[in-house]
Amino acid sequence: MLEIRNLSVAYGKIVAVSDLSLTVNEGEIVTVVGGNGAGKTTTLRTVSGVLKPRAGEILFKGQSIVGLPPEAIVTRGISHSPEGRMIFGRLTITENLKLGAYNRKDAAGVKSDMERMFGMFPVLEQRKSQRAGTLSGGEQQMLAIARSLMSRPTLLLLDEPSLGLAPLLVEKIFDVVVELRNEGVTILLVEQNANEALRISDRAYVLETGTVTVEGPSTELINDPKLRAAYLGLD
Amino acid sequence: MKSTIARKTVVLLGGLVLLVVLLGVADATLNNYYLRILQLIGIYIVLTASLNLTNGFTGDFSLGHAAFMAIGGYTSALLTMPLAARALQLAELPVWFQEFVSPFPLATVLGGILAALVALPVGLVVLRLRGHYLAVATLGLLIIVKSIASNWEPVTRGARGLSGLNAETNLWWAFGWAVITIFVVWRMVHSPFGRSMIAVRDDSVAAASRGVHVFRIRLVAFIMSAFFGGVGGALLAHQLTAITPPTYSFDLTFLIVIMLVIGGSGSVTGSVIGAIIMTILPVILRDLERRFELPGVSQIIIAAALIAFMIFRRQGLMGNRELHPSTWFMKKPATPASVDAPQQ
Amino acid sequence: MRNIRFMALGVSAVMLLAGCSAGGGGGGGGGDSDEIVVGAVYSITGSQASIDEPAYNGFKLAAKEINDAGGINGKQIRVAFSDAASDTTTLTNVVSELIENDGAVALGGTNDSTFALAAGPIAQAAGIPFVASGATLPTLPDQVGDYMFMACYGDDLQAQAIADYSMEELDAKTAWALVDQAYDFTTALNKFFQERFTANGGEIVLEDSYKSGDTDYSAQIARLQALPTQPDVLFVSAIPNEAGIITQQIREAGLTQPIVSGDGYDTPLVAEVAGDNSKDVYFSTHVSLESEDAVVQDFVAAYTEEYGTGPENAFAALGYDTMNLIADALKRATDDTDPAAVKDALASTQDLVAVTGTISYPEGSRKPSKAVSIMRIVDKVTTFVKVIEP
Amino acid sequence: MTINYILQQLVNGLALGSIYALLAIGLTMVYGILRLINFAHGDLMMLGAYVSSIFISATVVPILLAVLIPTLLIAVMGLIVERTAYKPLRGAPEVAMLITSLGVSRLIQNSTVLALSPQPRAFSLPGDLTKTVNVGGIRFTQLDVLTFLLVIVLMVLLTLYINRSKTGMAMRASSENLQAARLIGINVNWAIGAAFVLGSALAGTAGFLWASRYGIIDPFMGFLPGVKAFVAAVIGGIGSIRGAVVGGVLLGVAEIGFVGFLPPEFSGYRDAFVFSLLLIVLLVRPNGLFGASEVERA
Repeated sequence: MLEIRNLSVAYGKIVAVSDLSLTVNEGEIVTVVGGNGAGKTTTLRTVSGVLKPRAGEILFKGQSIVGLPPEAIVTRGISHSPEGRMIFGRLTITENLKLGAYNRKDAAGVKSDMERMFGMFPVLEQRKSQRAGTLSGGEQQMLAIARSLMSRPTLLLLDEPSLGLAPLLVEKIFDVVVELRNEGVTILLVEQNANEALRISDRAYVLETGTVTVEGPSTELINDPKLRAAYLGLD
Repeated sequence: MKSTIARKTVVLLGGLVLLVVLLGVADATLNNYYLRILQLIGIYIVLTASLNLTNGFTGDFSLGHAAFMAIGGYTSALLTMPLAARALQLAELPVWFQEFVSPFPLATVLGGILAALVALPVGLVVLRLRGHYLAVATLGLLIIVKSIASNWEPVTRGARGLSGLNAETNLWWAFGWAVITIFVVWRMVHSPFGRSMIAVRDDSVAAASRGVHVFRIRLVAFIMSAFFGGVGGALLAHQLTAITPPTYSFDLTFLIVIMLVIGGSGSVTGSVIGAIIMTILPVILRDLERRFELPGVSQIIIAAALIAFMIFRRQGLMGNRELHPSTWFMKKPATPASVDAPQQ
Repeated sequence: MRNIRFMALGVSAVMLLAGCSAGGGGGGGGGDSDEIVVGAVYSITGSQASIDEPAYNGFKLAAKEINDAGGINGKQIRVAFSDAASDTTTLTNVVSELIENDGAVALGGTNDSTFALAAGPIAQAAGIPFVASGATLPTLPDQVGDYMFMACYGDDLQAQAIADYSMEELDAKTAWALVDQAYDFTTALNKFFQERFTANGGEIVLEDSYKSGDTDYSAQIARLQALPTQPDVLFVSAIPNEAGIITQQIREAGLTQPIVSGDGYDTPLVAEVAGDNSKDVYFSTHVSLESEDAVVQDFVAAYTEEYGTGPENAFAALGYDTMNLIADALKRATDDTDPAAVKDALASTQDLVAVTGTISYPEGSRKPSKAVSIMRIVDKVTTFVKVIEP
Repeated sequence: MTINYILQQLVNGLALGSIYALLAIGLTMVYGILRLINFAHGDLMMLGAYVSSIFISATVVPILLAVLIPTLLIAVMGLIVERTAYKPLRGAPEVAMLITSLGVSRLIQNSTVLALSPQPRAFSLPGDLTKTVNVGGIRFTQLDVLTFLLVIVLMVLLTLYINRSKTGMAMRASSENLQAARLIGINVNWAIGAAFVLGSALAGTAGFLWASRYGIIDPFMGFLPGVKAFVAAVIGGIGSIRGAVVGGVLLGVAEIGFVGFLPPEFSGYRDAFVFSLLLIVLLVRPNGLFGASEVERA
């Protein structure tokens, strides 16, 4: 579904991603793990069109999406739930969700999706006309995910969904991710919390200084003692 | 290491001697018109390099430089005004004032000091702001200072301004102060203090967390900038010999900002280059206007060039780098030119 | 500190540039024996443009007429000009350039006293005579020196003229004064008006102020209307840009007293901006362009032919007279290439018939004693009322 | 000081403040999204006044066209300025945009001087709109009343537009977090363009109103009102339409009040007073009257 080939991205003279290749197949959950500055977020932002690559290809459903503006990429079915959630705190929860469907023309579909989101995250419905800034961290994360689902993506890019959340909420978020996959959404997940992420994902990539160093099925990676020590914070 | 220092000193002294020789030659051979332009270059170097302390190094974008120039200009003009002119213009001032004429150098320094003294309370207030709000607040300061100059009749003579000053500003004063300004700014920037300034500019929260006294750094930079702004204003007053409130207008602030931006905020040598270019360019353009009888075109060209600069080379000609001519002449580029320049 | 060297490089670059343009600059110097270079110092851009541009046009027109008539002593006049851009720094550079690079033997220009005070000392130091067109500060020649002359009368004369007219012809005993704090000219006019008005037994009931660029005078006018008794005349010391709008706002407020002012009101903008409200306005100025005097009519005709529009205001006439004053002195000078001789000739100008009145410099004075014209605006039309001799 | 005098000065202040408000709305929308103090905003108003002056001189054209045409043309002009000068600077430091807008301001002023003339022009509106009416001793013109009503109507309509419409929602989202807005697929250039078009259109209208009220136009007339309108926007709370209107009206009333209620000697300090007011507001209540409660990012 998503194929990244030999991608390089730089901020001015600082190279953030170099020669990175990565594939996500339909229906998979793929996890990308790696330390700070490994290039995980940069990769996601390049896929969603906010950053322009210096070199390399990004194919989505077989077609190149390099150079397309972010809104065109959303229309094609990729949705990005950014790191730090980036919900619009001064807008209401309903407005946040509507904006997620900004490029959709089918009013009825948007309305039913909104109901679906409220069904999935009942807390959002209870507070739907309140400002999003009043939500707790976990609720904001749910809103961010719900917002990115409002564009009816076939591929969801999830950047650090568990960041800063209490363990109980982390659990809940990962349950949601699995549920989404069961509904047919393909997911590319970037996580610091690699242990949890690997547990629910099919395959995984390890990024180091902008390039892939290890890849394989999550079950293999989770048992690799070297990786466990280096990235999973387990001993 | 020791030889490097010695070499630096030699280059420094050599440069100064060369400058003195060149200025001497210029003084002896050029007519008054070209000397005026050269003096302006010196004055604008003082103003641009000093504005760089705030706008370039601590990242406090001020639009109020002309306010400090006005304070320095008016102060020095009052101090040096010949007694005859005083009797005519400032009869309302007290008797002691009618008797004391200050020498020009002293008046220049006092003008700078008064500007710095004003900058202290002003800085305590406006530096609580940052970014755009600071820019508009300092623009407000300029308008307030100009209002005072326009209305404080007994001292500033309002719209009539102060005239009949002696034309004290010459090449030596203009470039003497330019050298002093560059020296002081360079020393400030290339010191622990300077590194703190840059840390404040790049990330004031991080700087504060490392124990940098952010506010104090910004305040000191603001005051130093004001001091040399005042000095520059005094030099300008004694070149023009007549000053009125519009002399220190927003246009002047804007010109200095353009010089700074074109040279490269964050580079001391950039300030020098910017000042030179933006003094000479309008002169050349005015010459073209004359020849082709297209008045006003130079303003349009300068405005368009500024926009183009911001779009295509917003770091200015020099960016954060510095020119180190010593490395050119000694063919020893052992250290990269930007080694002690601020890091972005 | 190593960049000192760089500065030196910059300096030498400037010197190179200076050398080039000095060598290449248009035929530089007054050494050319078949032409006389006269410098014109005007701002045709910026805030001064609305009065300086007509003056510069008048200046050029006079030079053209002189050249068409065979020039001076067989030589043609070349007007050297560079835009002073309403900026003191540019102005002083221009004055210096005209003297040093163009070799001007005399300079004329500026309609603003503060600019004249910055330009004059440069000419004085270089020993080049400077004739101020419309800078009306009475003490200007004394403040600058013996090379400074005025083509116009001083503000004292025109302020006294309109003050006298207000009291004698309009029967004014009380006056309101509104003054623009932003200009030397307006503050001086106000001072001289009030001195004369009160010296002759009148009373200024309220002085109010504004700053050029303000466009809203409603607060000042409301304060005037709140006065217990209304003054007999409204004295407005304004520059042309604001004359019309102030008149408009005063009349719109329902005030009907005569408005009196100086040559700042000598602008078509009063009639254009105030429209039907431009009535009962009296002002003193340098010349009535409606005058039936042949000198005036010839000037108006020539100006109209040259520029396709009539003289915008009296400053056009002052620019014209400035050039003619200089030309007259060049003719009489013992040596028309020697600025000092031109200065002496200027100082001895007697009974020169000019558009703005006959110009003579009294012994030891470089300020002409000229007649002042009083004009009246009624229903958009400006008419000549009378001449007040000094 | 009679009650009449106080009311008269209040009316004068409202009339001036309404025009500030109109300008401030545009500035606040643009600043809200781009963090740009558009110094060229006042110059757009000047252009609007000049465009308008072409149409009032032809008596056949009804006054409505003299308002609508500059409004539309200046809206386009604003978009052109945005696309050519500001768009290439997306992501640049805010100071770069500020300097650019100063350059744009100069460019517009001096191009007008070169293309037309530096001479001020009369602008007199035919008809009764600018004729004074006297109601119980208080004088104002019909135009003053219309301006004030227009500002109130526009405030309501724009607030509705910003709060209810999809583009309005996108503008609010963009002003809160440009990055996030792009990520979720909002065409932020569209939102920014919309802010410029709306704001510039109002500047065009303000040009007509300013010129009609004061009867004279010149190429430099816009800069100071533009800066003062920014002051008004800051007083009201940047980013808020309601704040811009309230700030504009307050500033107008305060400015007139300063001149009208203090002794005449202080009149010359009018602009100094305006900026002192700005400093006080910035220091005491940096978010203005209706500004967002969050800590300002500036």
